[in-house]
Amino acid sequence: MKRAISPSAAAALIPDGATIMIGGFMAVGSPHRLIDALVAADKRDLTIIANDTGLPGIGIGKLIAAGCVSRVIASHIGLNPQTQKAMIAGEIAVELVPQGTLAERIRAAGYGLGGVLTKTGLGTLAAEGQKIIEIDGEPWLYAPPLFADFALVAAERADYNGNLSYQLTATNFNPVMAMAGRIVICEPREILPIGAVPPDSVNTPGVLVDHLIERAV
Amino acid sequence: MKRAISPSAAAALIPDGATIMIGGFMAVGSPHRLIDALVAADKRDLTIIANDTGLPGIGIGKLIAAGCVSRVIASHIGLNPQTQKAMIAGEIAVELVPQGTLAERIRAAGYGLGGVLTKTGLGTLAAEGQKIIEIDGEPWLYAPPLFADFALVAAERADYNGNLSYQLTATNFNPVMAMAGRIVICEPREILPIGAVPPDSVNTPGVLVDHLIERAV
Amino acid sequence: MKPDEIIQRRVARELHPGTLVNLGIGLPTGVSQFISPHDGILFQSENGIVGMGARPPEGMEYAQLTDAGGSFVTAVPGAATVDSATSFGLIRGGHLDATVLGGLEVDEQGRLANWMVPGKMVPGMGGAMDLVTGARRVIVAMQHTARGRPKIVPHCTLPLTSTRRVTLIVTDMAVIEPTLDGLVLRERAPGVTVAEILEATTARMTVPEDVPEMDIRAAAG
Amino acid sequence: MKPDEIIQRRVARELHPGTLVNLGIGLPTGVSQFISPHDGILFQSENGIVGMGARPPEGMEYAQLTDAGGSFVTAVPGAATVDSATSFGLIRGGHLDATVLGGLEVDEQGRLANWMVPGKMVPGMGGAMDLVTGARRVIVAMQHTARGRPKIVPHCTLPLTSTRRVTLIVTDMAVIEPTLDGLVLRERAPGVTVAEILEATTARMTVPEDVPEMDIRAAAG
Repeated sequence: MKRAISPSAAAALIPDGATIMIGGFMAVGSPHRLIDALVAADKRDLTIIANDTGLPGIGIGKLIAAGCVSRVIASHIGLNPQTQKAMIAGEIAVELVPQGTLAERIRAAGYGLGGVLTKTGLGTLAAEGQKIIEIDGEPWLYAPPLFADFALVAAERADYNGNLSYQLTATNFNPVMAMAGRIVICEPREILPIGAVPPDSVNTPGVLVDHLIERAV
Repeated sequence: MKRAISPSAAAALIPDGATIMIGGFMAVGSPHRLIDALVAADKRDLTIIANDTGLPGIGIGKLIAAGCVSRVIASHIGLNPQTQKAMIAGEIAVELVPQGTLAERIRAAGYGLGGVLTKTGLGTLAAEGQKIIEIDGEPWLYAPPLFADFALVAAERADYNGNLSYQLTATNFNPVMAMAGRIVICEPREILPIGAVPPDSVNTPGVLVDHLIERAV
Repeated sequence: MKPDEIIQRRVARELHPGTLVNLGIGLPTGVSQFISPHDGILFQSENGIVGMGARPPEGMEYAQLTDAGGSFVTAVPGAATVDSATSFGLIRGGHLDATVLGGLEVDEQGRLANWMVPGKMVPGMGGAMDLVTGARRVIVAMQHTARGRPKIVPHCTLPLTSTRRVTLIVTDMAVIEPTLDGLVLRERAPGVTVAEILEATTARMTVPEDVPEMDIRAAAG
Repeated sequence: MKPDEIIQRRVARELHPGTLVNLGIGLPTGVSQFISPHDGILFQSENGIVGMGARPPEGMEYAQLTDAGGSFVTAVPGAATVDSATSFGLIRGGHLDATVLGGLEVDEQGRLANWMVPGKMVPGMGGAMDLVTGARRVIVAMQHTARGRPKIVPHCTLPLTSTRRVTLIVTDMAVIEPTLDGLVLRERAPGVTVAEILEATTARMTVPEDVPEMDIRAAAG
């Protein structure tokens, strides 16, 4: 059983310099109150692993705008000119990864796999400096697992075991990140008593979740 | 939209010598009416990819007993002495694969990956003749994707788009197989009108399913 | 008819009933308006929906149902939502019949560049590399030229999205098929001559004897 | 007390409240009866359930809720069901705190053989290799000897399940910890002497000055 904690108590667990996965896709399905708490706690030097950096001042964009972030691993930063500007100014290091490869690299970390073998990116800039592995004479691009100190995920519903269910396109990267983060913190929209969620409605088993964020008042 | 067909019509699609993935775990969550139809059609020389071969005369065990199978790729045949006997007699070739690796190899085929890098089996008989890939000086066992001509899966519920939902421990290998089979045939317990299943209740998107088996009378 | 509409109408005719299709943001998104709902074509958005529907009416948006650009969408009857890993499993595992994408350049080998202009635009590849590498068919939908500059070129000068040869190029002037033997001019846009197309193209291109006019009627329902 | 019960009671004390544990078929399964439900320990069955409960009463079985041996089970409040890929992701990704497995042999390097007897029993490894390789802690729960023949041996003669050193060996005679420097005798079963343990063991083993008796009381709830 897990007691729910406040966003600021959760933020206090996360040190400057941490590597953090954050769920969401263009700020849809991101843990917004946790992000606010990280900004309020004035975190520094974070590495963010996420699909994108949201929009200026929205979702992960808030962390970018507040100067909390020194490194980003993402598939897309196009809708946040602040990230692009900070990258060009050398303030934020950005590693761009094809979106499908990003999802599989995160999954590989959570599932104990040695990495990902993919055709995506072969012969392009995404393969530069990367390892090519030949299998039966065919080249595959190798991409290593992506680990993180913390995974901050958002869910539609949790129970106090930490079992999570997601909704519609707010699902996106949250399930793979909940498998991959060393410490997993979830911000659900609501928390139900244990036993109120049927086993087949659970998308992420509660054993993966270390902390739940209490419901917004 | 997909019209549901009879088990025998589905069996008629499958030629002798085909490679077939069959969902289920100790016959729980297997497509039983499809298996019966394959036996009734007296199929020969099938390669079966499945977690196990069921029990004697139960689930995939029916195909073994009827002499339909010449090759098995599975994690476990211990509860079906007929399979073990046929293996020792040289009538059925059996490739044993660790269960987690089996699931990932099937998934890799369905997800377009070049294979699986795992620690499971390293230094054991399961690694004999297999490729070892070193990443940063660390050895990983490489296991190739597992493809199949057909995947025969069982589901609790389908809609006429082919969207599938599974139930409890009858889920097991069915979702990864539904991604991996070139032709996917599903035997659901019931088929609902399109629109009656909410998007979040779908475990396997209908685009993956080629044929639905009509409801039992 | 606007150039974009010509392209969208022609691309719509390439989509097969009952299949899964991914439309890129921008011009490709507009292809959906020329598809009959009776065709049973399902649109995927890579953020995790199979069976994406049109933008909802004002006031009926829902924050947790969006497309890959973050815009509000609806779900058609029989839609399914999936996580990002499965969404890209559909794309990379060959389960997507077609992707329709915009382009910055396509070259004589049929290779597409559409994700980056070094020093100018570095948005990230998002799902573009996965789509071009993994979809069964890749249809490039773009203007034939950009401010008068040809976009179908001998060799891409911009970073490639994939080394894979795309299936078809549909522009406001022509339909061009990249083959093992190079580009082949298949169709002309209404009122456009072969000479005009060649004038606006720097890539070498085979021109068959007969280059019919594009059919841009709505696809049969 | 029966030998199996000694083993099961002692293993039960190794399990940490609030964690995920996988119990192998047979003797290990019986460990669950000595766990307090208040500990919040969740049992996983690798066929796809987190939070497996006891066998249901006669007549209340359900065909689609079974354990990895195909036996009927129940689900505890707060259980979750997953597919095989995710179930093994939990195992292989280090999310399982402990697995308790039977053994045929364990050797001085702490390596377990438990899946095959060449020429005799070739059932397949099922999930055993994944469990021994991936669980955070591997507890071997077995009789100390098989028909008088020692099972804790200098070097496994049977095919290994994994080259990984197991965490703890619990038998009806002793608790033994495999370390980098070899096996260490940690505890004696009630009424069993160190000399008897050494007599029944062919593997070399370090014997500390103090080898206390096992605690086989029920774990605190």
